[in-house]
Amino acid sequence: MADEEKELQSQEAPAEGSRGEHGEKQRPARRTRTPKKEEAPGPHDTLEDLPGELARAVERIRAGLPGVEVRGRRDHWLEIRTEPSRWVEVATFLRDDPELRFDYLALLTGIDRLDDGFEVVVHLNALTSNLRLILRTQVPREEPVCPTLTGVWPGANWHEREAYDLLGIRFEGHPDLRRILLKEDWVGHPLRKDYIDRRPPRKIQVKADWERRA
Amino acid sequence: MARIATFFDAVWSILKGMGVTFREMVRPTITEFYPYTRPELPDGARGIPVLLSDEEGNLKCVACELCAKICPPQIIEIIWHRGEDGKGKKILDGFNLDASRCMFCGLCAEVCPFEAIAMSDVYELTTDDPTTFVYDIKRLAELGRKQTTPITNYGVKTTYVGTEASGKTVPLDSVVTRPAVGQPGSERTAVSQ
Amino acid sequence: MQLEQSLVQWVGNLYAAGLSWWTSLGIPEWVWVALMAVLKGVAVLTFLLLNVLFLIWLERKVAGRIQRRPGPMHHGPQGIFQTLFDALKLVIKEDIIPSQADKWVFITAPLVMIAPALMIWVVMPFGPDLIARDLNVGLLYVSAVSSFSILALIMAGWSSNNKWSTLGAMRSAAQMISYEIPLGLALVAVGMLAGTLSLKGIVEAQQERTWFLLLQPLGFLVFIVAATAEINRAPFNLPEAESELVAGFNTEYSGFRWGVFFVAEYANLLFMAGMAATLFLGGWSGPAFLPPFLWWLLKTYLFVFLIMWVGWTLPRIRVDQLMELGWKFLIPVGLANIALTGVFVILT
Amino acid sequence: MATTSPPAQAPDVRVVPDEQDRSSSHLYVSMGPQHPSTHGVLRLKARIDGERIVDVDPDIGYLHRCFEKHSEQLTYPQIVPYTDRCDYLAAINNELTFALAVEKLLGLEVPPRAQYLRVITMELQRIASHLIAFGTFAMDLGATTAFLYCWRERESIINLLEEISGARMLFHYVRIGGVRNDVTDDWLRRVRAFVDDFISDKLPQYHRLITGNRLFVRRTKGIAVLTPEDAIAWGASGPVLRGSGVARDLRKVEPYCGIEKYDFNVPVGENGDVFDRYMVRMLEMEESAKIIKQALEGIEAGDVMAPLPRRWKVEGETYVRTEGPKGEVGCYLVGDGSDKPYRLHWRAPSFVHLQLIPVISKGLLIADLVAVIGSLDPVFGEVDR
Repeated sequence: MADEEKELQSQEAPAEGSRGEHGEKQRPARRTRTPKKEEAPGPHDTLEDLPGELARAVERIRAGLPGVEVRGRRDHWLEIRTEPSRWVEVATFLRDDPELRFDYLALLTGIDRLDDGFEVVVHLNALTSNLRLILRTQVPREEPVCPTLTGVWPGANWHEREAYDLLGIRFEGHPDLRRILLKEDWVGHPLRKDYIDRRPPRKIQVKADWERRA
Repeated sequence: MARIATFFDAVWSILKGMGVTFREMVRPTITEFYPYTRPELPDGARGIPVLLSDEEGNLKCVACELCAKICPPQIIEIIWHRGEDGKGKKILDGFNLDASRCMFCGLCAEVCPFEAIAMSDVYELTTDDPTTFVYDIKRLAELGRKQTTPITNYGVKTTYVGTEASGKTVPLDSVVTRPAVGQPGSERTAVSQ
Repeated sequence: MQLEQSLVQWVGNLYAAGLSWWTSLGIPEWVWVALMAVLKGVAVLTFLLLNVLFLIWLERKVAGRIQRRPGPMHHGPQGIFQTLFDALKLVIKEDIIPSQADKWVFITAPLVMIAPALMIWVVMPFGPDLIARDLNVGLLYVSAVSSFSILALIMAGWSSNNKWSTLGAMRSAAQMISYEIPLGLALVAVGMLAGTLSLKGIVEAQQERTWFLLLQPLGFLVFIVAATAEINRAPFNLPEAESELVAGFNTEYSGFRWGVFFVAEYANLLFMAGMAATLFLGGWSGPAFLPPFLWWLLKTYLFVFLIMWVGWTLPRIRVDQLMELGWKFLIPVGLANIALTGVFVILT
Repeated sequence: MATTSPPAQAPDVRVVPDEQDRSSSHLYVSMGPQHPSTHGVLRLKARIDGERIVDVDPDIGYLHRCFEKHSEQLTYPQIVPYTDRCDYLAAINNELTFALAVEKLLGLEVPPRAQYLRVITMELQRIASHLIAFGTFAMDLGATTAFLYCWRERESIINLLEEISGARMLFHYVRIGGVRNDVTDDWLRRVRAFVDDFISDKLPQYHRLITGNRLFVRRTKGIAVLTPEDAIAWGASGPVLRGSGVARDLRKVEPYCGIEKYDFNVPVGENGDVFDRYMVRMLEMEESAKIIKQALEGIEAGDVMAPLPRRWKVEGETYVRTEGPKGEVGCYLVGDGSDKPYRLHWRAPSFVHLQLIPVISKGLLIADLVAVIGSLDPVFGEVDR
């Protein structure tokens, strides 16, 4: 197991200039515009006066999880931001609390936030009350390790494998962390913003050889 | 006793199913004999994009490259130069389209402000030579000159017939044996007719 | 009726004349007999293969019509020569033997499959005189020979060195052994009723009384289900269930060898339909406006069509349900049928 | 024949051997990727004991084309045709999900007629997708004829949609801000005729042919039971979740396109077995037809496209989900204010459902495994994306 992890790590960060088949070459991160937050009121903005159900849920979360950042959004999604160290604790609370019961994991994915590391985003749903919640955490780019949620929602299994495969976030304690979409000997994680595809550029010059044929 | 009832139930269900299949068996078939009879395509069916010409037979394209920009797989290549010592209007030199990667989304035809490119009803692009998938300006214009209907839903119908009456499929190459772009007297069916 | 009898007489005369000419040449008589036996075999074989070609075409047509397709349409009127061209294609295809296969077993398996499929026709009565050999143990012969093909399937599945093939072979072994028994039980009841095991005798017994379909409804049911299972037709086509086992025992076969399997399957289908016609619908007997042979053909094709129709309607049944149906339903019913038949025979 | 392209390099083939324990009597079989009943390119590494399944490990990724990475380099209108290719059997639902996500971030109001057209096409597409699911499922169980009947009806739907969109499978009809083009009254009448015929003639035919068949029922009842608890915990959605008895339909829970105005039921299974999942799909087709009829009655004249902004400035993030035929189709979209998404994640229901195969197929027969795959109805365009 330890060897495997070492191997994984060596795959994570290939030496400078090393190249895989189509693999990434470590380069300074390509700067695209990082998303600016809260310029104009959008559907994702914080809602001050929450409707009763959401307000109750926020109260409940604040009471049960002291020190966790929680807010209600304008599109009626709750949002929690937490540390990776409290990840499983928060998730377990959200699932088991009799008033919240976030029993349905709709989506788990990651976003490459460049300098801010990787963001792991989980969209949860409470089937009984139809409360909706976004659970976020941020893991550093150098050491993208996040505890696994497979113990809380078994359905997180493949979502985490996919995030590992395409973004390189390692989920600690995952029962079966292998590549899922790419082949097993693929080098690099394509959804990272600094992943350079070494194949020929996308815009292939089309060459009509009609003249030659005629 | 219950077993026997189940048994007869099963037999009855099987007989019902056989009744369905028998009724379908005596009905006429619904198959089309494709190479011999061809489906009537609706207006605006999305086949390969073609370049349309105006009344004089000149291409309408002004090389604005909007289609090349919008094309999701980036398969349109437009070659042009400025006339009159590099200052005047753009003059279209070449227009290449890689049909092997075209996904027939129709965005090029929708985005064109001059209705110079439209989706045609040509969909039989099979060939034994992959290089012929690249359609150059001559072939696209030739296909476009066979336009028979006005542009509906960004698409046109053409007189293109991929199959002769004998049922032999004619390769698309043989379509392009006609005068090329802008030459007077080239055969065409005007939109207005 | 007259035509066929005169034809048979004419052939008989020809045979006798030929024999006398042959012995006048000074060659021993057994050579002539052997030669004629081969000729007879060739005649039956030709008839059989022509029928198989037609059957394959018919299957495709029936399936097509059921599914609102026309089926093959190109070669000949209504595509009647399609199978011929398919057969030609199969013959000239590359002969592939998987490198890891057990070569000789792999090559022999199709032959072992086709041999019983042809042998079994020896006892089939096409008409009152049109029978290759009227064995007095006809029914016994049928059940003995028809179980031969299990061997071929196991050989094919095993020698292919393919897991799916092996699974298919195991399935077919289990299936055929299970269904051999109810088939035998159904045959026993028919034999009891007719008082003979000769197929010709059974037909004649039906001419005296009535069709055994009316006297043996249970036996007929057991027979037709078991026969369908025996020849691996849908819904009992588990050994070659394409959506489960890819193609079962013949996954690795291609070209001519595969074609041989195919021909054997259809020959078996025709035989089982012919058996059903002979045992339960009075075989070649029928009103005189048609010759007996045509009556036989008509009844046989009725059953062929029935089997095809059922096959293209029903979903496949699962392997454990297949076993259940065989052991828990068909065998008890078959035994009960024998008991009932015994009572009936004693009473009448 | 001379080709201009350089000769292809020999691929670097490395065979990764499957872990095999040679000492046990279990047989390892690889079902797929070229197996006839894996609905595409699924590979199941199965460990079997006789015909009984001891363990299954689904192996996916054969169709992976990195759609999410690709969309980061495309503008929003350019992404729409690519979403078609996710669940290619329900293209309209995918377009709709993506369009809704972008509209939410842009704050676009979709005109009412476009809403109606979206509902009609979406439900037609749902019927088409369920027909394929039913047909291939029947085919996996060996009933080839039902499969062809399903294609017959699907052909009618495809012809209808081809008429308005120009394509037969990847329609590219629902756009950001509305739908591609308006439809004629004649088209609406023909949709009505199709739906009426489908409900009164075709669906009963399927039920007579397949649902009522005892062989079919015996092959599907009580097979691969998925308990409601498991279904929720594993994130199942759509007919799989409802087959287990959880009445969750995103059209009811999070209505979109004005679907809250329609009167329809959510069919729910009882036992969570293969038969229930199948039956939920069959009943859903009826409900879809009901929705289409109501939409055809309510449809009003008007624009079909909202005015789009000159410059695309999509900012913020959103997770929009719709009830696709396979389940919850989700689009997680992060915009950075440019005309290209910063991150797009596609939540594919089939991807989630494939996790269930090892959970529910232990101890079944190989023939049941085929039925299980059919009842989950995966589409590999969206599993692998």
